[in-house]
This record gives sequence, C-alpha cells and structure tokens, in this order.
Amino acid sequence: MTWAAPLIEAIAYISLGLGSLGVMIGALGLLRLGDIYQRMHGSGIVDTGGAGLILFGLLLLSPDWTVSVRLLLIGFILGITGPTATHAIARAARVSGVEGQMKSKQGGDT
Amino acid sequence: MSAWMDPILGQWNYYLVIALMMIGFYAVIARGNMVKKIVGLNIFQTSVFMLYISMGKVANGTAPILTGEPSTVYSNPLPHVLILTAIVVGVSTTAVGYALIIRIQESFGSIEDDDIIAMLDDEEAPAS
Amino acid sequence: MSAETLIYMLLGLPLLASALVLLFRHQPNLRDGQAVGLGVVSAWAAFQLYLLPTGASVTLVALAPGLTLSFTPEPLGKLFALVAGTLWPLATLYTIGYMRGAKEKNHTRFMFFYAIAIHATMGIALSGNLLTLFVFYEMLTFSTYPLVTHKGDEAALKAGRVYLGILVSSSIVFLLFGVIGVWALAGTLDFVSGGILAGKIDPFYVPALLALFAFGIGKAALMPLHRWLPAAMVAPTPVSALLHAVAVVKAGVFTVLKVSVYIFGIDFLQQTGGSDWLVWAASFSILAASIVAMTKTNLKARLAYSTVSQLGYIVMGAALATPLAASGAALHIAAHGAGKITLFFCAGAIYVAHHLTDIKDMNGLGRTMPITYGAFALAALSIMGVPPLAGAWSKFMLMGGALDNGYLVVLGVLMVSSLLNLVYLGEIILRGFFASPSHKWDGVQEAPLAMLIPLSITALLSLLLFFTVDFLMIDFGG
Amino acid sequence: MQDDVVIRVVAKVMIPAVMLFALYVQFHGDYGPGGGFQAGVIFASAFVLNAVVFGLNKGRHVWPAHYNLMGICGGVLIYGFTGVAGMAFGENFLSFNVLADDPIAGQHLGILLVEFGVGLTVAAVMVMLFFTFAGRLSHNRLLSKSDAHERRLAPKSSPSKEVTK
Amino acid sequence: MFGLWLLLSGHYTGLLISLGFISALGVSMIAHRMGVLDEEGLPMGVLLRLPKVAIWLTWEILKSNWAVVKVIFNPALADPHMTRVSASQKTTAGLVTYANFITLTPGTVSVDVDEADHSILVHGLTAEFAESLADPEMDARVSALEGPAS
Amino acid sequence: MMQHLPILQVLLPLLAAPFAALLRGRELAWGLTFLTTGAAFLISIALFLEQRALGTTLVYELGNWAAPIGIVYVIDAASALVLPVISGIGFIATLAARQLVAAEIDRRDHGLFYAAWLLTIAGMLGQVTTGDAFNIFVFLEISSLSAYALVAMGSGRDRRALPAAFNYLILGTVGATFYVIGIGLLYMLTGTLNLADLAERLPQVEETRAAFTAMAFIALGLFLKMALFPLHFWLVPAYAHAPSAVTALMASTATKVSVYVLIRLIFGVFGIEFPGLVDGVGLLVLTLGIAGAFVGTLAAIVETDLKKLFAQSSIAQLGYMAIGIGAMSATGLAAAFLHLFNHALMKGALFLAIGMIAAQAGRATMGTLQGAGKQIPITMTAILFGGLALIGVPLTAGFISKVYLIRALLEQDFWLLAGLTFVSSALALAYVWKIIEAAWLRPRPEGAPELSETPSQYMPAWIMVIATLGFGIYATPLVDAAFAAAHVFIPATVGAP
Amino acid sequence: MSGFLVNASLIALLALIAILALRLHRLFAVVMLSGAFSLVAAAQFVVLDAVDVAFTEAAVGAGISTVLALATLSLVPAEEKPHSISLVPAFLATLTGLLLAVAVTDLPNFGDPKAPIHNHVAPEYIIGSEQAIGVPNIVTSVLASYRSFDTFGETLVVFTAAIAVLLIIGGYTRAPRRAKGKRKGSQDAG
Amino acid sequence: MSCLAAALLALGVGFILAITRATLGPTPFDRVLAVNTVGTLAVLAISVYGFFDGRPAFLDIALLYALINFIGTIAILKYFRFGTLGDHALPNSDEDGA
Repeated sequence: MTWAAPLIEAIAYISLGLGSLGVMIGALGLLRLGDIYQRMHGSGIVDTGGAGLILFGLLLLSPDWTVSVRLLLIGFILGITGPTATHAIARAARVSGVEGQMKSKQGGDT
Repeated sequence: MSAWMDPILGQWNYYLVIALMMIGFYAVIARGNMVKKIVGLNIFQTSVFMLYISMGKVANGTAPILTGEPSTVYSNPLPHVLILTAIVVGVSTTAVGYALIIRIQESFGSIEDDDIIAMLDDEEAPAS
Repeated sequence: MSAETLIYMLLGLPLLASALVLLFRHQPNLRDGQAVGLGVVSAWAAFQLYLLPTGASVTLVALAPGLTLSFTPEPLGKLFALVAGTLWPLATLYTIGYMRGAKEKNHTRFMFFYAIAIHATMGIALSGNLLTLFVFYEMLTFSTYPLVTHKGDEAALKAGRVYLGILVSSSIVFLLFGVIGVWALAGTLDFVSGGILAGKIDPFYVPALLALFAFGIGKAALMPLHRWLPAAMVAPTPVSALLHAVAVVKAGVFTVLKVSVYIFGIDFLQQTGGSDWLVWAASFSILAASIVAMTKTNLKARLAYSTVSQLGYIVMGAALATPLAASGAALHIAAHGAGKITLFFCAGAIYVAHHLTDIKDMNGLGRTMPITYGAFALAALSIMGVPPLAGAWSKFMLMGGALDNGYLVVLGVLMVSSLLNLVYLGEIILRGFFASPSHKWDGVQEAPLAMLIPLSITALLSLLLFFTVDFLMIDFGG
Repeated sequence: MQDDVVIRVVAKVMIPAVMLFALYVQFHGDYGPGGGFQAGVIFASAFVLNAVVFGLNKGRHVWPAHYNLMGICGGVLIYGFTGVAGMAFGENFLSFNVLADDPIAGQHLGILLVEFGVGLTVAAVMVMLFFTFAGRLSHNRLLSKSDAHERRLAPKSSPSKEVTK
Repeated sequence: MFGLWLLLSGHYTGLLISLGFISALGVSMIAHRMGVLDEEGLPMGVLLRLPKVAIWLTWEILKSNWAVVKVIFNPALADPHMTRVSASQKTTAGLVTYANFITLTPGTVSVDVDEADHSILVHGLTAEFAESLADPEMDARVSALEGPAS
Repeated sequence: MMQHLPILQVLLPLLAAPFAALLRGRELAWGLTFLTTGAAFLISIALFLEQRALGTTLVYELGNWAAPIGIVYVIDAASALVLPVISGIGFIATLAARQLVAAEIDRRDHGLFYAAWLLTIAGMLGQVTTGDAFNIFVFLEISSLSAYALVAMGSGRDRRALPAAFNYLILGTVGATFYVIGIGLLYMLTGTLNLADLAERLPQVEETRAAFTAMAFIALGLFLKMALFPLHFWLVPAYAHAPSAVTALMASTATKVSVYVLIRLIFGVFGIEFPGLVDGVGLLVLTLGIAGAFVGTLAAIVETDLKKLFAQSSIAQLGYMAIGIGAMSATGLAAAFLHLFNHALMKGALFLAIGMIAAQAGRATMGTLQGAGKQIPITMTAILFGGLALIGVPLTAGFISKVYLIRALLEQDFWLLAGLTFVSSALALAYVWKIIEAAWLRPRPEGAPELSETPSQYMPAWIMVIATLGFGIYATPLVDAAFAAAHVFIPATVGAP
Repeated sequence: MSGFLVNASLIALLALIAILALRLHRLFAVVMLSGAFSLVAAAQFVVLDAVDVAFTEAAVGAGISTVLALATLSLVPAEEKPHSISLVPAFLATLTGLLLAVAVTDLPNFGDPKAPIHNHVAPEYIIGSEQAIGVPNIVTSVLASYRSFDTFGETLVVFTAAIAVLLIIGGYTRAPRRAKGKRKGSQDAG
Repeated sequence: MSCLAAALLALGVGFILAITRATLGPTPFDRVLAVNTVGTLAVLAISVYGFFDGRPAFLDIALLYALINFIGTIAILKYFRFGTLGDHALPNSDEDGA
C-alpha cells in the first residue's frame, strides 16, 4: 500500500486545484453575468463545485478522523445552507419584483 | 521564511494595520451619519485588535493550543485573551450605540449629525 | 483677665450678637438692645487688651500643615481692635436710630450682617498671620455685601456687583497670589516684627510683590481700585459709616500697613527701595481723589472721595517705610476713623431728619441742626489736620516721615491735599452756617436721639485723641 | 418567513444543530478554540434564526423575557460566586485551586463554571438584544400604522399558514 | 444528536461525555419548545438514505458545473429561462430536498416552491438547463429518498 | 475578612447589580443600592485607614496569581485616597437618588436604573483599585457603558439627552480605544501589563519613539475621558441633560477617575524621569489646563441653565487639576489630588441641590431660581456654599486645593500661570454671584412654580456642604494624605510644609 | 513568506472593504460590507494564529453586529445624506496615523520571536497552562484562570450593555411625545 | 504545500471579485448574494489555511462561519422583504405583557 499514499495525495492536490479554479471561475461569473438570477449560478459554482472539490481534497489530506468529521460536517452544512440561501435570495428578489432578462418564458404553470 | 527578519517587510504589517485604523478613525470623527459612525468605530476597533494580534504572532509559531510536542512554538496567547475581551466590549458598545440611534431617530426624525445640531440650535435659540 | 480670654471675647462677642439678633428677631427692642450692650462689653475688652503687653497668641485650627488660623495681637492690631471695638457700639446705636427713623425694611438681616462684619473686622485686627488675615478679609467682603445692597433695587444691585467684583477679584487675583507667593518664598505667613521676607527674595521682585498687596487689598481703595467705594454709597448711611470709618477701608489700609511692617519689614523696604513707587501712587491717589471730591455735590459721594484721599495718607505712611511715617499712619487710622464716622453719622442724621442728600440743598441747615453741624465741623477740621484735633498729629508725623526720607515733593502733596480738604469740606460747613437757607426750616429739627448721641461722642473723640496721642502712639522701632 | 417552505424546513434542521454546536463549543473550550462567549453568541444565533423564520412572538414564547433577565443576571452571579467560593475556602477571589482536592481538578472545575456563567450571560444578553431591537420595530409599527409598511408586509401567505403539528 | 456530539468532541472523558448527554437533552427540550422537532424539521428518513443519492448528485453537479463555466466564459451564451416544474414528493421535506437539489446543481435555481400544488418555479441559466429538468430522473430519485414508509 | 477588603470594595456593587436588575420596579432596588453603596463607603474608609496606618502598599492577588502573571489589586496611598471619594459620593448620591429618580424615571425602570448606577460606581472603583493596565480598560468600559445609558435616561424629560449620550458614547469609545492602542504599544515594548512591572521595565526602552507615542496615546485617550479642554465638548450636554441624580454622581466622580488613571499611568508607569514628559507633556497639560479654566469659566458666566453652567464650571475645575498635573512636582500632584477630592465634594453638593430644584420645577434655570432664596432657603444656602467653594473662598475646601495648586506653580517659578489661575478663579465669582443674586435679591416672579424643601431633600446636599466646610477648616489629615498619594508617584524631595 | 503574503493581502483586502464601506451612501450596503469586513478580519485572525479571536470575531462581527445593524436600519433612513470629505478629521486621522507610523519603526519586527512580549510573561502562561491548570488551550487557561478577573469584567460589560439597552429602548422612560401615545410600555423587555 | 498556497491565492482572487460585486450592487440582492459568497469563500479559506498551517483542528471556525453566514443571509433577506426583523404580521391580540 505504499503507492497509495502518494496517489491519494496527488488526487487531493488535483482536486484542490480544480476546486480553486472553480472558485475563481464562480466568482468571476458572479461578477460578469448579466442579472441577479444569472449571477446566482455563478455563486452556485462556488458553493458546489468549488467548495466540494476543495473540501474533498482536504478530506483526503486530513491526518485523523476528527478532522475528517469536521470536513464532512462543513460540506454537509454548506450543502444544506448554500442552496437554501441562494433559493431564499432568488425568491426574495422575485417577490420584490426584480425582473431578470428573460429571453423567452417557457413552461408557465404546469 | 526569512522575510520575517527583513526590517521593511517586518514592519509592513503594522503599517497596513495603521492605515486601516485611520480609515476607521476618520469615519468616526468626520461628522455625518450616526450608523456610519458606529460602523467606522467597529472598523477602528477591529484594526486595533489586529494590531494586538499582530504583535502576538511568532514567526513559525502556531496557535496557542498545546499539541503535546515539546518543540512546538506557540504564538503569544495573552493578546488573544485581551482582544477577546475587547471584542466583547466593542460589541457591547455597538449595541448601546444602535439603541441610542433608534431613540434618536424616534425623537428627532433624523440620524444625521448636522440635522440634529441644527434642530437643537433652533430649540435653544428662543429659550435664551 | 488674660489676653487669650480677651481675644476670644473680642472675636466671640460679635458672633454672639449676630446669633442673638436672629434669636430675638421678633422682639426688636431686645434684639437691638443686646447688640449695643455687647458692643459696650467688647469696647471694654478691646481697651483691656490694648493695655496688656503683647505676646499672647491663640491658634484656632490648622487648616493644613503650615496654614493655621491664629491670632496674635501686636500693637498695631490692638490699636485697630480698639478703634473698631469702640466705634462698634456707637455705630450700632446710631444704626438703630437710623433704621427706625428712616423706616428701612429687613432690619434683622441688617443687624445680623452688621455684627458679622464686626466679627470679621476683629479677626483682621487680631490676626496672627497673613492667612488668617485673608480669611477674615474675605469674610468682611461677603458679610458687607448684603449691607451694601440692602435696598434691593436695581441701582443697589448694580452697585453691589461693582463692590463685590472689585473687592473679591482684586483680593483673589492679587492678594491671595501675594499671600501664597509669600508662603512659597518664606515658608511661613506669620507676622513677625521686622518682616519675614528679608533675604528670602530677590530685591528686584520686591516692588512687584508689594504691588500684589497694594492692589490686592482693594479695600485700601488705592486708585484705580477705588471705584467700589463711591458705588457702595447706595447703602444706608450706617453702612457707609461702618465701611468708611470702622470696618472695610480701615481693614484695608490696616492690612497694607501690617504687610509692609510685619511681612516686608520697614527696614527691608527701606533698603531695597521697593516701596518708592507706592509713594507716588499714593500721592496720586490723594490728590486725584481730592479733586474728584470737589466736583461731587452729593454729600455721601463727596465724603467717599474724601475717604479715598485720606486712605492714600495711610498707604503713603506704609510706603514711606520709616518708623515715624508708620506710626503716623497707624495714628491716622484712629484719627480718621473717629472723624469720618462722625461725618457720615451727620450725613445720615441730615437724611433722616430732612431727607436731603445734595449739598446744594443744605444751605443754612446748620442753624436748624446745630448739634449735627457742630459735630460735623469738628470732625471736618480734624480731617483737615487742624490742631487741636486728632488729624493734626497723624498728618504731622507723616510729613516728618517724608522729610526723614527726603521726599520733599510728598510734603507738598500733603500740603496741597490739606488745602483741598479745606475747600471741599469747608464748603459744607460754610453753606450750613452762613448761606441763606434754600428752604424755610422751622426751628431746630434734629435727628432722633439715638443718632445724635453717637455722633456727638465720636466728634468729641476726635478732640480727645489729640490729647491722648501718647497713649495711641506705636513705636515701630528704628 | 415561514411562508417559504425551503427556509422553514432547513431552519428546523439547522436550529438544533446550531444549538448543539454552541454547547459543544462551550464545553470544549479547554481543548480547542471557543469558550463561553463564543458559545453564548452561537446559542443566541439559534434563537435569532428561530425568531427570524418563525416570528418574534413565537420566539418569545420559547424563552420568555423574565427567564431571559434571570439568565442575564444568573450568568454574572454564577461567575461571581464561583470566585467567592474561592474566598470561602480561604483563598483569594477567583482562586480555583481550592475548589477540588487536586489543584488541577479545581482549576478545571473553576474554568468550567465560569465559562458556563459567561455563556449563560452572553446567550441571554444576545437573545435579549435581538428581541429588544427587533421588537422595537413591531412595537413601533403598532404605534404608527404607516401604510407604506402595511402594503409591503401583506405577503401571499397568511398567518394561518403557520407550521402546525 | 448525542452522536453528533461524540463525533465533534474527540475528547472522551467522563465529564465531557456526560455534559454532552445533558447538552443533547437540553437542546432537544428547547427545540421541542420551539416546535421544530416534527417530521418536517427532522426528516430522519431522508438523512439516512441520503448517501446513496449523493454520489449520483455529485456527478450531476460536476457536469452542470462544467456547463456553467462555459457560459461564464462566454456570457453571450446565457439564455435565462423560467420554468415551472412539478414535483412528485409527498412530504414537505421531500419537496424541499428536491428544491435544494435543483439549486445545488449549478445552472438551475429554484425560485419559488409552491407547497399547495407541489410545483417548483425554476430559473435556468440557459434553455438547455431549463429543459434538463423535464427529465424526471432527479424527481424520481428524491421521491425515492422519502422511502416507502411516508 | 479584612484581607479581602480590596476586592470586596469592587465586588459588592458588582454583584449587587444583577440583584437590583432582577428587582425591576420595586422599592427594594433602591434599598439594596443604598446598603451596597453604604457598605462600599465603609470598606473604602477602612481601606484608607488601614493603608494610612500601615503606610505600605496592600496588594491583593486575584486568583492567587502573583503580579505579572495574574491581575492584582493595589491599595496604595493614592488609590486609598480616591476610593472614599467615589464610594462616598456614590453613597450620598444614592441617598438623594431616591427622590430624584422617583421624580424623573418611570417606576418600572428603577431596578435597571439602579443596576446601571451600581455598575458605574463599581466600574470607577475598579479603575482606581486595579494594578493592571488592561483591567483598567475593562472597568473603564463598565463604568462608561452604564454611564451612557444613565445619561440617555434623561430623555424622559429632555430629548436632547439622546444625542448627548450618543456623542458621549462615540467620544468615550474613541478615548478608550486610544488608551488601548497606547497600552498595546507599551505591551509590545515590555511584554507586561502590570503597572508596577511596566514601570520597572520601561526605563530600558524609554528612549524609543514608540514609548513616547504610547504615552501620547494613553494621555490623549484619558484627556478625552477626563474632558480636558479642548476635548471637553461632550461633557456639557451629557451632564446637562442627564437625570439630576446621574449628573450629581457623574459630575463629581466620572472625570475624576480619569484624572486619577492619568496620574497613575503618566507618573506611576512612565515616571517623572521619562524623557519629554516634563517639557513636552507637562507644558501641554499646563497650557490646556489654564485654557480650559478660562474657557469653562467664561462659558459658565453666559450660561443660564444651571446644570450646563456647573458643567462648564467642571471643565474649568478640571483645568485646575490638569494644572496640578502639569506642574510635574509632588506638590502639584498633591494639589491635583486635593482638588480632585474637594471638587467632588462641592460639585456633588451643587448638583444635588440643583437636582432637587430641577426635579420640582422641571428645569433649573436662572429664571427658576429667581427669588428662590425665600422659598427654599436651606437648599439655596447649600448652593451658596458650594459656589463659594468653587471660587476658592477661604474656609471652604476649594481654598485649600487652590492654595496648594498655586504653591506648586510658584515652586516651579510659573508666576504668570499662577496669576492666570487667580484671574480665572476670580471670574468664577461672576457666575456664582449671578445665582446668589437671582436667588436672594430678586423677587419671585409671578406664576413661577412653587418650590418646597423637606429635610430628606436637602440633607444629601448638606452632607456634602458640611464636608466641604469641614475639609476647608480642618484639612490637615487630607493634605497629609494627598501628599502621601503624590509621593507614591514622585518621591519626596520637598515634603509637605 | 507566503504566510506573510496571505497576511498582507488580507489586510489590503480589509482596507479595500473599509474604504468602500465608507464611500457608499446606502447604509444597507455599508452594513453588509462591514459584515464582510468582519468575516475577512476573522480570516486574518486565523492567519495570525488567533483562533479564539477569529471564532469570536466571526460570531460577533458577522453575526450579532450585522443583525443588530439591520434591526436598526429598518427604523432609520436607509440613505445617508451625502457628505464631502471633511478636511479637519482627515487631517487629524492622518496625524494620528503618522504618529503611530513613527512609533512603529521602533517596535520589534512582526513575528520576531525575540521581542520582549514573547519572553517576559507569556512563556509562563504556556508552561503554566500545562502544569498548573492542565488545559491545552492556553487562551482558555489565561482567560478563565490567570486573567479571569478580566473575563469577569468582560461578562459584566456584556451585562452592562444589556442593562443599558433595556433602559434605552426596552424601558419605560419615553420621550414626552411618545409617552402621550396610547401604549406606554413595550413588552419586549427581553 | 505550494498547492495549498495556490488555493489560498485563488480564494483571494475570489474574495476580490465577490467584494467588487457587493460594492457595485446594483440591487440589494446582488449584494446579499455576493456577501454570502464571501462567506463561503471564507469558510474554504479557513479550512485550507488550517491545513496550510499544520493545525487542521481549527475547522470548528469554518463550521461556525458556515452557520453564521447562513443565519446572516436569512436575516438580511427578512429585512429586505419585510423591512423588519421582528414580526412582519401584526399580532392579532394586544399583548402588552408589561
């Protein structure tokens, strides 16, 4: 199993790197996209892809199980609160009448 | 991390903290909106906290929680304790400040320094 | 009776009197009677004390280390106590007559503060150190304020403000400064024969320090700090009498004299020449006040400026810094006291009997009020320095002192001032006796007896003092 | 905000978790970062969340004002009397060594108690602060029935849509 | 809850464990007073079955991440759509989970959840994202999470 | 029990505060406060006597941790002198508060009010007793925060109390933060927070600019707190619009404590030998002090609202204390301590008396006072004596402190300054006399509210007046104590005269 | 080196946030940014090894302070009156800053283990925490035992703040016009 | 190690971008979203730094951040939607508990 340690480490670093990239891109999206609803998706990347990958990478690096537990908890809580917050923002924006730029409106009431 | 020893870089942290401090201080003493004053006060105080925490840092040190290894270098815990207290004091002051702001708004209908001073002057003028 | 007991008596009797005044505020006769009675007792006590040798000392309390309230009568103090003690019962008697005659209100309050003012004067007279003196000096100021503003109208209040403003601020700004300065320099405040400052201070600063005292003692009414004195003339006449003859101004010049003799020391002043400037300031004060007096037609105002001028004599006596001049000054305290109180008594009597205040209206009044005018003439002559009246001795000794020191000009000043005295006081007498009456007076119409008796006594005192001058002479040594 | 089902459900999950986390922070201050003050704030934030999502009145119902004042004062008193206990054992104020047979155990006990005092006070104070500040608003609203607000606060939901069960 | 405490703690002394037990009890009591301890608030069933779905979900997330990244680098691609999706879950908790899953996958955000008629209003970054929800896979998986019991 | 007195001094009011808060609107809240402050007063006197008897410094180690590691309480001649002032004023103000607070504060708030009241007092006592630089800050904030609230309580009658309290809060916090910065720098240089230890270790680094800056920041912060001109502008509105009882308490104690802390840090830590202290800070403080004395006095002369008037006069009096400090000598410090003590007495008397009038008439202005001398002679006599003491008339306590102040100046050959000091105290006559004149020499205007007085109303003020006169007539023990306090900081070279 | 960079860039970030917060006139944005400021500051504290402080700052600055500020904002105007930069305060602030900057040149270098602060009292805490108290978290042992009186004071400060807030906005003493209103008291004492 | 540093750097860039958005607005919701993102970034940054520093035990702080961030966001939204943190619906009964 001696080969496993470097491998895990490598995976961890790759995951970290990807996560960092994701975070940056997400933040960029937050900045670049057109309206509030679109920006949410940018922040979604930070919350999910970026955060998930980074935490996963750290999880692989963690020295003992107490740390792992905490990382998992953080991930879990981010996983619950992130979307909830995003949803709440979206809903609040919509209730307050912030209009997004919609090219077409599909679906309607199903 | 030999850069700690570099005299210019070594002080750089303090200079930044001082700059931050002055931004907050300016916000407090420049006349204006009371909420902003409180926010400025918070910034001012936080930067003072940072000054304390900076001085407690030891190069290559780590947080002052014993690891069991005798070779570990710990940062100085005392500033941390002091600042914990100071943060509490800060938030207490902030709360009282906000409470006062609310009452001022209710009584005067404004939380701008200038408006209130003008109002008080009007009040005093016929009295005297 | 020991000297200590007498000191306590002199200080305590006026306080007792004031307490009794409050106690008997609903029985006017008892209230006034006890005041006169206690006054007589204190006059007796002052006389007894004067006869005793010096050396007794009483310490009341130590305010702080080195700062005590203590009383050490020395000849000068005893003389002043004697003057005050003797004139107090007379003034009180007169007051009773005046207050009842002029139907003034707030009689009790008046009597109360009158007694307190006497207490303060006694304190000043007997004080054993500068601090004690200062304490009673301030007490005198504050206790006479209600007397000055007794009428309570706008004019009285304004005058009161001037009175208090000048006296208190000068005393706090300059006098207290001087006192503490002396304390800081010499480490003590006790009055010591020969002074305590010799060798403790750079002679260069002596004039400045002396100035702190000369101007700090606003009660000495040295020009230009004399404004309070005419202002205080709004007060009822007994107050004017008290202020000008007994208590306030005399306390002022007494303090000046005492400071120059026992703090600076005559010799020390003489050597350093620190008081030269004061001679000139006093000369100016004498002449200028006399000239102002001539322009006044209000009787009390004229008398007030006359006082300012006379006080200049005493200050000059202190400033000349020779034993002879100092003795003259001390004597003048007594002589002028007796004279000026008579003059004011007379003015009050005129007011009560005829409600006149202006000199121009008093033509021919002398024939209607012969006793009053007689007393007035006697006192006026004394103040002019005509023998055989008390003023002659003091003026003579001052001149002698000036000669000792070589101040020939001062001699001239004194002469001229006597001349001016003659003019402005003589005018009143002449008008009273010789001018054709401006009103038609019906026969003799004197003031009440309670006023007449004191003024006669004080007028006679002026005469008496001339012959008992040996008894009152104080030798300040060589 | 209870009209929003997502927030409502998530809050219900979070509130106990936050409270537990607060207590964990409270009692593990010896070993890791944290202590009474932090725990108090976190604990209070659970109440804040509760009140924000389910409304102030419901929040008040959970922890009435009177208990709260007792909490505020109680925490201070716990701290103070822990210190006084040291005096009772003949040592100086706030001396913990004598609280147990073994000085180290005494210190542990003392620290635990005072941290608990701090936590209690801080939690109660923070809850109180929130309720006072936020309550001021509704109180004010009642005083001045300004219509601008009324319109804004007419939500699609009705109070009857409250969580039941 | 006590388990959570044990997980966090990492220090097992008698005192701390008992304190943990007391804490867990206390929290339960307060939570009960708050009225948050009901089926809706504590969907234990959902939590237990979560791990199974998680892996699938992770993959979905990664996929959509990539798609959004492309849009970010070329904002012109953005073509926002608002659609309404019906949900098949029976419990509120399930509905919420579904809504959160929708939000969790970048590209789609649930904007409004209608409890009454079990539908979710979704904002999609592009038409494609919006369409993807027509595929009932996620809906089905979330419904499965609820378990047969409820 | 005796060895615990230093901590009990502070602990009693601290622990009584929660109980008072729990009592809410009950009468008991006042009773508890009264007993507590009374006990604190007795303790402080016991401490004073004990310290004077032993002549040494009493050290109380909190938690049994020795000095540089733990926090210690230090009772030396200086703190032993200041403690009775604060607790005594606190006690008597509490006595008066019963009626004042009943008149001005809603009954249901009394428990909270007295809790804040106790906390203010305890905070001030803590600042005086503690021997730890940071602990001073903590207690400073306890007393300040409660003081902000107490000042704001004036809003029940006067809405201007609110902005006043807010400005007080902002400036107070800025002052405290400056203090913290200064302490931080000191800590960086020396590695300790214990005042005695700081004093010991500071000479090694006293040549550094950082040490000087630390002193500058500490001094600036405390100047703000003690309302030294020109940093005084928060004080007047805060005192003027606060409830009367609060004004009485704070005017006589709050700024004094800051003065004490300033002395303790400047002289006790940096020491008289500290470079730049005598020539730099000393002259600055002297100048500001004399300027403050003039500005405060002049402002008081034109003021018609009595609370504002005496608040302005407080600024002037603080100027005198600053002069004492600025003289940088043992006598100067003794004078500052004396004035600190005496001014607390006279301002306490004045504000308690005025508070009684304000509580009846709603507001105490010159108009309210017109002719009041006849209606409430005893209260007005108290004001008279308080005013005379402010001027520095002999036989009042004010005279003693002024005498030593001048002596200190003359010892250093500051003749001009001494003269200016005299001029400013003579100016004080103007405003005091304005009051006396209005009260006694003018008739009561038609329709003015009826004023009345009962022994319970004027008793507290008169206790202070009697103390003022007592310490004016027999001040020897006080002067000795003040010199002993001064010699804690500046060793005796020239003893008391 | 990189630790240093992290540190410096975080402070720069803080300064950026601070300036932005002060320049904005929408108070809501100001409050949001001050919340963000606290979060970043807390991150900075972690970098500087002050984990406990970071914990507190995060809970207080981002949590309670923000909530209180929001509660306040809902009662007061949300827009600030525009102000130009006032020169006197700016001058004062700069002056103070310069004074401090001058002082800093004399201070021990950042992180210097030889600084007196690390060699005088602190080592005794580090040793004592293990031996005399037996608590691994030195901050806790200093906080709750060595300097527990400070912490007592801190608790009292919080207590005081509670009393103060209750008196000011939870109490019954009202401005006159308000007292005339129908409802005198409010029930939200706590 | 350097990988962790790089991750920190990336997070730093993220901070700046997010704060820019928070400043620009334009709607309050943009700001909320941005600050929420800042919070998430901070959670990550602290986690990564814990490893970077070799003391990963401090993830408690990150955990706290996540919780606080959520609560803060909800509170802010509540404020926005109802202008208050208190009861947005009027209480039905007059409960003057005093």
